This record gives sequence, C-alpha cells and structure tokens, in this order.
Amino acid sequence: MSGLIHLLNSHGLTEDTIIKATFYGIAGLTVLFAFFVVIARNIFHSALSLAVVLIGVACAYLYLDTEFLATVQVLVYVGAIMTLFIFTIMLTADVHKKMSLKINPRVLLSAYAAALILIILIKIINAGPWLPEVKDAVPLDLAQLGRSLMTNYGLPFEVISLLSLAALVGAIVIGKTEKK
Amino acid sequence: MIPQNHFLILSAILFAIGIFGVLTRKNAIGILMSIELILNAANINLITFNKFQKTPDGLGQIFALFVIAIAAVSAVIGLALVISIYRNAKTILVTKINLMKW
Amino acid sequence: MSFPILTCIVFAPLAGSMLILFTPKKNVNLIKVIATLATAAALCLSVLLLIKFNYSSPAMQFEEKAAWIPSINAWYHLGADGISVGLIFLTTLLSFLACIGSSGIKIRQKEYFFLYLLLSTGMLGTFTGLDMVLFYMFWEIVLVPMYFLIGIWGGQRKEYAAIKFFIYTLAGSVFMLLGILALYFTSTPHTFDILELTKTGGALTLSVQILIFIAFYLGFAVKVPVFPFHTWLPDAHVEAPTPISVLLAGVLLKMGGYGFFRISFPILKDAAHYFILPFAILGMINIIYGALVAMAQTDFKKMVAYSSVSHMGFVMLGLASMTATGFNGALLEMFNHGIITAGMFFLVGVLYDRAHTRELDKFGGLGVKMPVYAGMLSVFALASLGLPGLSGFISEFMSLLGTYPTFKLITIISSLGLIITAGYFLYMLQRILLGPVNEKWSAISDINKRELLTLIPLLIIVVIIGIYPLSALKYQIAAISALVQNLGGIAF
Amino acid sequence: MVKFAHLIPIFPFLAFAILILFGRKLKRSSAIISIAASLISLLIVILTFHGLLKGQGSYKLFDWLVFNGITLRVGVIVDPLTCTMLLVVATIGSLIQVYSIGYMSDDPRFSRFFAYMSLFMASMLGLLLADNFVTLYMFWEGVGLCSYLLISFWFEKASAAKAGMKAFITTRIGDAGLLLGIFLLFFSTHDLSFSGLSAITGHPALYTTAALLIFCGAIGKSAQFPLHVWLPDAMEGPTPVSALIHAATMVAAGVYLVARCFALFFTHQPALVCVAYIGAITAIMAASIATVNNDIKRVLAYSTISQLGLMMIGLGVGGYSASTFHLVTHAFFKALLFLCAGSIIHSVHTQEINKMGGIFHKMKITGTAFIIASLAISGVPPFSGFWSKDEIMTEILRSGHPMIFIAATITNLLTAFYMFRLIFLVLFGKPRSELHPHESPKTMAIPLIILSIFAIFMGLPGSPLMNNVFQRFIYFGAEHTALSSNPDHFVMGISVIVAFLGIGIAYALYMLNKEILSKSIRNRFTGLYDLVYNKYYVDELYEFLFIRPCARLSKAFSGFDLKVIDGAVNASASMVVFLSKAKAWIDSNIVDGTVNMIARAVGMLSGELRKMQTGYIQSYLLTAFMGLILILLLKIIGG
Repeated sequence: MSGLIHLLNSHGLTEDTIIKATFYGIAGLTVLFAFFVVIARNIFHSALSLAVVLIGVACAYLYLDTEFLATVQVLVYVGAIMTLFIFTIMLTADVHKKMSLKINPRVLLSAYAAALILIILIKIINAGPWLPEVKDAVPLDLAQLGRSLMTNYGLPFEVISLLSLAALVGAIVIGKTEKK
Repeated sequence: MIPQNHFLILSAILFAIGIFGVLTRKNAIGILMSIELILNAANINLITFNKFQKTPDGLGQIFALFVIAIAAVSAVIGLALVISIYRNAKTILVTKINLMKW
Repeated sequence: MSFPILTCIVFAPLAGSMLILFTPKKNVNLIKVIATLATAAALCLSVLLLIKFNYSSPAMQFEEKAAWIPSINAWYHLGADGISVGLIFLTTLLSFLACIGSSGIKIRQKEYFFLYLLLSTGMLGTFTGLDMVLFYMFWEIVLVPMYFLIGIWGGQRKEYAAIKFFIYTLAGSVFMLLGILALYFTSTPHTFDILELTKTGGALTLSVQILIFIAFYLGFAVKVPVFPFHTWLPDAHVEAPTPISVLLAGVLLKMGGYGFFRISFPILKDAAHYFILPFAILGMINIIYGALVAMAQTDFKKMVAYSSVSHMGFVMLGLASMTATGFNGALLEMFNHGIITAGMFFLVGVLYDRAHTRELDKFGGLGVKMPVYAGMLSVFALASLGLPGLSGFISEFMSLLGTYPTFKLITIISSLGLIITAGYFLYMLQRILLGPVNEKWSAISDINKRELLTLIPLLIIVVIIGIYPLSALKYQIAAISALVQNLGGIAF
Repeated sequence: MVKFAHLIPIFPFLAFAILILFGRKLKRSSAIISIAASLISLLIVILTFHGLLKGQGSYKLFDWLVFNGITLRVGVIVDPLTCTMLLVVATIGSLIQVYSIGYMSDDPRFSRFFAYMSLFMASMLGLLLADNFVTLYMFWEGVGLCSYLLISFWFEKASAAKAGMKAFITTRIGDAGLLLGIFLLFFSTHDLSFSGLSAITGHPALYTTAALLIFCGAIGKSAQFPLHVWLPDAMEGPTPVSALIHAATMVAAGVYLVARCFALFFTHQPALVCVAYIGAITAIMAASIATVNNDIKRVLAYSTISQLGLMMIGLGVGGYSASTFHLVTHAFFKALLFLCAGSIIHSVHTQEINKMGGIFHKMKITGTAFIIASLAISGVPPFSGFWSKDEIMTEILRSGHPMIFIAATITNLLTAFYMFRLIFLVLFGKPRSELHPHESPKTMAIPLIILSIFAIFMGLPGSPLMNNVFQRFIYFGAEHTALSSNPDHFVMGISVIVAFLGIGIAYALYMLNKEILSKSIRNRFTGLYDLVYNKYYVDELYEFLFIRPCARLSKAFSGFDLKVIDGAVNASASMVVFLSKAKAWIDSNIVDGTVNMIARAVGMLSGELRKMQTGYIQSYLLTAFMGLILILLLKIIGG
C-alpha cells in the first residue's frame, strides 16, 4: 500500500487527495450500480450489480476505519446473502425472459417520491448543525468490541442468535414441499 | 479527510434508490434486493455517526452488526417465501400475486 | 318477599327456551307444548301478581335486590308498581295467546319458539327492571330475537324490514345508553338505580336535564313510533308473521311509552315540564297523520299498523297533559291499545291464512260467508275507533280530557282525529264485510276454534274495561297520583 | 218502585246477548225473546212512572270513573221528562217489534235483526236514564251504532252500506261537537252530572259555547239543518227501522238532550235563539222538499226533519213542555205513518208514489190508519197533532218571534199539503201501474190500529179539555200558571185554517184533474198549473203568490241540498282521501326516502373507496410513503 502511495505522491497528489479521489470514485460506482440494481431488466444482472454495490459499501466502511465491519459485510452480505439471492433467482425466475420496465404513472409517482425524499434528506443533512466532529477518534480495536458485545450487549446478542435460529427453522418449513 | 456529510449524502442516495426500487420492481426478489440496499444505507449512516460523533464503546458498529444479522434473517425468510409463492402461483411477479385482494 | 315472584315471571320463558334447546328438532309438538307451558306459567304468575298487588300504595312492590356488578354499583333490582303491573300482565297474556296463535308456523319451529321465548323474557325484563343497566340489557335482548323472527319467518321484503327495524331501534337505544351514562356520572354516589335517581334526578341543572331528556327521548320515541321515526313500523308489521306482529304492536310499542313513565318524566322533572308543548304537538301529529295515512292504505295490516301510530299519539297527548287524568288516560291507552291491536292483528292473520292476500279491495261481502269472523272484526274495529262501552273510548276520552285545560286547540284538532279514525275503520269494514259477495271467496271457511280461543280473552277484557273501567284504573291511580305530585303537575 | 229503574235497559241488553250468541238456532222464536224483553222493560217503566207520581226521584248507583279526586258516580235519573220519554220509547218499540215479525218474516237474518233492535232499545232506554254526560255519551254513540247496523242491515245492497256509513259519520261529527262541549263543561265545573247544570253561573260566553257545542250533538242526531243529509238516505234500512229509529225515538234524542240541558240553555239566551232559528230553517226547508219528493219514505223522512225543526223551535222559544208534548205526539203518529208506508211497500213492493194509486179500497186498515195519522200530523182539531202544534204556536206567539211564527205557519201549511198529496196520490185516484195491493197480515195490522188510537187520543192530556195535565206534569222552572187561562183561540183558529188550506190545495191539485197519471210530478208540476189555471181564474193570484215560488224554492232547495251539501261532504271525503294519499306518498318517499337515500349514498361512497384497494402491494406502500413525505414536509415547513 505504501509503495503505491509514494507513486501517487510523486505525481503531486498528496495522500489526502488520493483517499478523497478513491472514495468519491467508489461512491460514484456504488450509486451507479445501485441505480442499475433497480432498473436492470434482467433480474440476474440486478443481482450482480447489488453485489458490486455491497462491495462499494464495504469500501466505504474502510474509509470509516471499521475494517472488521467491512470484512463482515463482505463475508455475510456478499458471500451468504447474495448467493441466496442467486439461488432463488435460479430456482424461480427464468432468467432469459426480459422483464419490461414500462413507465406507468405509478413508476413516475414513486420516482418523484424517491427524489423528494432524497432532497429532503440532503436538506436535513446540510442544514443540520451536527455535534462537533471528533477528529482524533481512536479507532475501536476489535478486542474491546468483542468484550462490549459480550458484556453490555449480551442480551441483544442472545436475541439475535435465537432469531436467526427461528429464521432457519422457518425457512426450512416454508421451503419444504408438502408430501402429496 | 472526507467530511461526515458526504457519507450521509451517499447513504441518502442509496436509501432513495432503495425506496424507488421497492416501489417499482415487479419481481419479488427485486424488492428484496432493494430492501437490502435500504438496510445498507442505514448501516453507512450508523458507521459514519460511530466514527464522527462520540459514541460510547463503538455502539454504532455493534448496531451495524446487528443490522447485518437482521438483514440476513429477513433475506432468508423473504426468499423462502418467494420460493413457496413461486411453487404455488408459478409466478413471483408482485402484480400477479393478489390472492389476498378482496 | 319470600317467594321471588318477579324473577320467576321474567325468567320462566327463558327456562322454557333452554328446555326447547334440548328437545330434538323433529317432534314439533313437544316444542309447542313446552313453549305454551312456559308462557302459561308466566301468565298465571302475573295473575297472582295482580291479585296480591295492593293498589292503594303508590310505592314499589315485590322488590327484589341482589348485587350484580358491584364494581360499577349496578344491582339486579326488580320491582313492580301501579305503572308496570298492568303492562306486565299485558305482556304475559299476549305472549301466551300469540304462542297459541303461532302453531301455524311451518318451518324451523325449534329456532322460532326459542327466539320467541327469549323475546318474551326480554319484554318482561324491561317492564320489571329497576336498574338502568338491567333495563338497557333487557331492552337490547328484545332486539335480536325480533330481528331474526322478522328476518326469517317474514313476508316478501322481510330482510329489508328486519334490518330497518333493527337499525332504527339500535340507533335510538345508542342515544339512550348515552343518557344512562350521563345519569350515572352526574348522580353523586354514581348509581344506576332508577328509584334513587328519581329522588336525586331533580337536582341537575335544567340544561343538563334537557340534554339527557333528549337522549332518552330519541331512544323511546323510536319505539313509541313518534312522527318522524315511525317508518319502520308499517314495514316491520307487514312483513312480520302474525303472532310476531301481535307482540310487536301489543308490547314493543309500549316499552317506549313505559320508558317515559318510568325514566324520562320522574327523573328529569324540569325537562319534562319544558317539553310538554312539543310532546302535545307530536302527539297531535301522530293522531292526525297516522289516521290520514291509514285511510289511504290498501294493505290491511299496514292500515292497522298506521292506526297503532295514531292511537299511540293519544299516549303522547296524555303524557303532555301533566295531569293525573291525562297520565291515567295515557297509561290505560297503552294497555287498551295493546289488547285491541293484538286482537286486530289476530284477525288479520285469520284472513291472511285463508285468502293469502291482504289487499282490502279484493275482499267484499264476507259478512255472509264468515258471520262469526264478521262479528269479531266489527267489535274490535269499533273498540279501536273508540266506541263508548268498549275499552278504546275510556282511555282516549281521559287523555283528551286531561290535555284539554292545558292545550285547548291541540285537543280539539285531536278529537277531529276521532272522526277520521271512525272514517277509515268503517271504510275498512265496508270493504271487507259489507257490499256484494266477492265470488272469489265463496268457499272461504269461518274462524276456527283455535283462532277463536286467542280472541275470546281479549274480547272479554275489552268489554269489561269498557263497561267498568275502574277495574283497570284502580291499579294505577295511586302510582299515577304519586307521579303527578312528584312532577308538581295539576292534580285533577 | 223507582229503585228498579236501572233494570230497564238491562233486559233488552240481555235479549241482545242471547240473540247474538244463539241467534242462528232460535230462528222464529228470537222475535218473541226481544218483544218479551221490551214488554218487561215497558212494565218496569210503568212501575217507575207510578213510583214517580208518588214522589220518588233519581238515585245514584256506583262509582264508574275516578279522576284522582273527582269520582264520577253513575246513577239513574227519574223525572217527568225521562218517564214520559221512557213510556213513548217502550210502547212504540214493542209495537214496532210486533209489526216487524210480519215485515221481516222472509228475511234470512231474521234473528240478527231482532238482536240489533233489542240492542237499540237497550241503548235508547239507557240514554234516557243516564244522569251524567259520560254515560249519556256512551249510550248516545251506542244508539248511533245501532242505527248504522240497522240502516246497512241489507248490506248486500251497496247503497245501504254507504247510507249506513254516511249516517254514522255525520252523527259522529255532531258527537265530536258534543264531546268538546262535555270537555268544556267538565273543565269549568268539574262536574258532569245534569243536576249540576242549573247551578252554573259566571263567564256566560264560555257556557254559551258549551251549550252550542252540545246543541251541535243534537243537530247531528236529530238531523237538523247542516247535518240532516243522512236521514233521507237512512231510508235504505227496513221500514220498521225507519219507523222506530228514524221517526220516533232516536232522532228525538237530540230534542231530549236539549230539553235535558234546558237549564244550561235557558240561562244563556243566545244559545236558545240559535236553537229556534236552526229549527225554523230546518222546518221550512224540509217541508218544501217533501212537497216535491216522489219516494214515500223520503217524504216521511223530510217530514220528520221538519217536525223536529218545529220541536227545536218550541224549545228555542222557551216552550219546554210544548215541545216535549209535540215530541210525544209526533213519535206516535210519525211511527204510525212509517208503519203504514211499510205495509203499503210490503204489499206493492215499490216506494214510488207515482206508480201507486187507488190502494184504499184494497187495504182498508192501512188506509184508514194512514188517513188518521195524516190528519194528526197536519194539525186537524180533534187529533193529537193539532193540540201539540197549537201549544208550540202559542209559545212562539207568547215569546214574540214574528218571523218564526210565520215560518212555523208556512211549515204547518206545507205539512198538511204534502201529507194529503201523499194520501191522494197513494190511496185514492186510479192505480197508475199494475199492482195488486193486499191487506197486510194481522201482526202488522194490529200495531197500526193501536197506534192510530194513540194518534187520536194522545193529544188530549195536553189539551185544555183535560186542563193541560201534561203541561203541569212536565214543566221547567215555575209552573206555567198562565196556561190554565183561556186557550188562545186566535192561534187555534189560524192552525185550523192553515190545515184545511193545505188539504184543499192538495185536493185541488191531485184529486180533481184525472189526467196526471204517467209523467212524474216534477216536470208536469208546471204543466198542471196551466191546466188548473184555465179552470180557476180565482187561483191565478194565489198561484203566482205562492205555488210557483214555492215550487221553484223547493226545486232550488232540493237542488241545493243534493249538490251543495252532499257535494261538500263528498268533496271533503275525496279531499281527505287525496290528502291521505299525498301523506302516504310523502311518508314513503320523503321520510322513508331519506333513510334509503342515506343507505344508497354510503353504498356509492364505499364503491369509490374500493377502487383504492388495487391489490398491488406497491401501491399501498406508495401511499404509505407519500404520507411519510407529507409529514416530513410539514415538519420541515413547520420548522
């Protein structure tokens, strides 16, 4: 990584601008592919683009100094959930049928609604006098995270495990084909 | 460094796209995917606040972890449902599934 | 009272209905026997009640009180006094006679008699209940079986009539519930008991009283059918099977009037005084409007239904007079009208069973073919048009006499109503009995034993009260004079 | 012996009950039961009459109605007026029932007829005995009911049914007035008995209206001017019914009522004057119509109305005993007239006098009875009618009402005229159509004979020959001492002249020229005068002065009577029917309409709402989301 940085510095790019550039690039990519998830005519393509978006988000986590979460994201989301999605797509939708996305009034209305939400959120974000940013936030190391997970937040942890067990059993029951 | 607002804007965009996806996708799986998008947008928010604001012992991260877990669970159940619908109704296009309509 | 006579009267029919539930649907006669026995038991007990009732004291007698819902201070409180004893006897008598009359029911007898007995329990409970919650409960109990009885065993438009009846009365009773709650919360020790409320009722300010009075008025007015709310009556009557319309006209209409006597007037004294003019005017409209519309009817049963609207107008008039004579007249009119209209509806039923039509113009000259029926019909028709010597005249005379000093013009117009009533009843008699014999009915059979059995007791009562009215009046004079003193009305 | 007076109405009532319940089986013997019952009550009446002479009076029976403080004790009133009326009603009632055995012999509902007759006797006797307004009103309507039942006795005939209803409703209108009068009286005096009437003092206007209202009841019942339309139609009923009810007893009940409340009327002069004038109008009008009418029973009906008018005049001018005397005599000879008419109709089976003629020599008894009765009613001296009419005329003269005196004289003249017109057209002259009159059976003949004896000698008790014992027996206020002085020869003279003048004119018109056979009287009436004119130049002035205006007047009156009043009654009936139809329409459309309209509105509204449920999940989400946006926007704008 440091070699690469030196290479870039030589071109007059300070480390800071490089990080910024890469972030904006990745953010742009994620947004582009997010669009693609939504408007792709072939469900399979949108699944793949979702994978790309997830990876993009993982990179964003890196920028926010939460490597553990980035790895978890990649492992759980991209690995597990995306494979699930692709399995279901394979099982259900016949991939080759092109799905027409016709512009009917409802689509327009929802687009307008989404845009409106975006504007409102952005307005709130920019307007909001956020609390003073903590510049030198010490990145939380993993051990401390694990310790707090086990101690203060033990209960939610247990609940989550229980929930996923229930989900597991439920999925099997739903998915099971009745014996005729 | 990248200011906090940019991250929030990114999550807002993702969120909006997710909403649009949920509202317009005809395919049930499409909707589930858009839901994943929305959840990720939420996660970004959590993490940005975790980093920029003073959060006691990484609460944001823990919360994000839980969100991912929940997302996984919901995806599992959702997809199981989609499969059973497909088996019965031979289609997963939301517009066709209106058995519950009065 | 050692022997809880009122509870037995009220719950005898209910016991009968439970028994019927256990009897198999097949043997219909057993069902009929049980039903008749249950209503007969109630009748004998009510006769016993009449005998043991000492009519000199205006106080409540045969009181029975037991804790029911202590948390909201609602008691199981039954009682009978001068006002309700006559109506209790009327209910048991009509239930018994209509039970005999309903042996003509062909389909689903088990449900019919179960609902029938439930209905008569509800009616008896309303007249004896002295606790608002109990009163309201019985008031609602009456609604459900009546809805089914009209809805299932009715005529062509039975569903429309049943629904209309149900919604009309329910809407009214909703306002009544508001009134009851209002009374509950304004009374200091938060009580539902009517007797206490009568004592403390006067303390409320006039405006509060007026509001509560209007709430109760809406509930009772629907039942009495006062002018704007009466449109359910003709439909319900026309579609109901004969024995049910006998009960409907004979007893259900009286529950509204009884409500005024028991709740609205004694508890909300100032409001009552405030509203006597609208009462009188509504009474007058009822009489004239009912009589005129009755004249235009071609359907026999609808005509009798509208005549009930007109006769109940006299009850409203009597209530508006605020005098002992007026009140006595109104209460006696309720009793008499119950007896006479029950007879009229039985007679309509007899004709309908034979001719399967109620169109008055289709009949003619039946006097020759059915002499006994002709005699009965003319006596009951004359009784209801108020011929002196029969019971109808006495109560109408007293209501008019009572109202005369306070509302001269209204009484004069209402007594014109007497002429129109005479007009349309005679016109009915002429269309059915007199004139050339309509050959379509040449083979019509006269009234048979069973139908006669249902009519004879009514006839006897009509004649007795007509000739010697004190026999019925003596029960209610003490209670009415107490009510008038309580209201501060004119004593004469 | 007065104590049994209350039993009088009970016996006929028992007979009624027996006949109604077992009528079918009894068949012929039902007549015997009802006649026996009326004879027993006649016996009791005689006993009470005897008791009354010995000075016993009315007495109370039992409490009947209680008005919280005011208990109405029902009782029986026994005084000269009631006893005479009881005697009249009982005797005539029994005789007519004997008569109707023959008359109704071939009627299928023989026992039902006698049942109604005894019910009528019971209520009429009850009416006379009632000592307070409420019981009087009860029997009053009972009598009205019986007249309804008996008029429409042959109810197969639609006209009889209509006439019965008309009678009941018209009398009922009068009764409504009576009822209001009773209210007014009760409201001011808190006492309903008759004895209380004389004690009434104070606010005269109120009591005058009460008196007029009560008189309104009398107008209805005695078929006086405005409410007389029902009596001629009431002739649809069998003739004994007309004789008993519509001639002798029931119609006299109105006069009895006014006499009974005479104390109230006497102290309030305006009411009395009104009674007199209404009586006068009725008398003149009815008499003039009678002269033109061609139906024997309707002529007698109109003559009854005019005689009742005369009685009302008698009461109106204060002649209490005179009018009651005329009431008694009139009851007898009018019943006799009707019975004769009945037996004539029974034998020739038609009521049209133009078709009759020359019946006298075939029906000797009926004929003579008819002549005696006509002489009595026309006021020919020895007969009862003369004395009672003479009394009334003296009273009118004494009370100083010239107009009424002229009206009464004209009425008497017309009465004599139309009665003898009847005699000449029916009994004498040539038979105008092939009819074979035969004398009626004995059961019908004997009552005729008895009644004619009454008609002859009933006048004497009131005449000066027996120094007015009747007037001394029935009097109001101070005993009429003035009466015993010499009878008023002037009045007697006038009434005799008038009677013979009437007979003469009738004789001139109907007996002398033989050709007036085929055409009906009315259109030939004018033609007849040209004929007579040629013979009697002397008549010209007379005819011009009296006959033509009288003919025109009577035609106008009968026209008026038929079109205007009947028209008004029918118009009001159809207006009421129209009104009630409109009301029924309003009722079903407006009041019912609003209810159904609300139901339809709710149904329609829900139809629209239903479209919202498209079934796509996304559209629900979309709407939910739009809601979210809305809230956010509000939050932001709201700041």
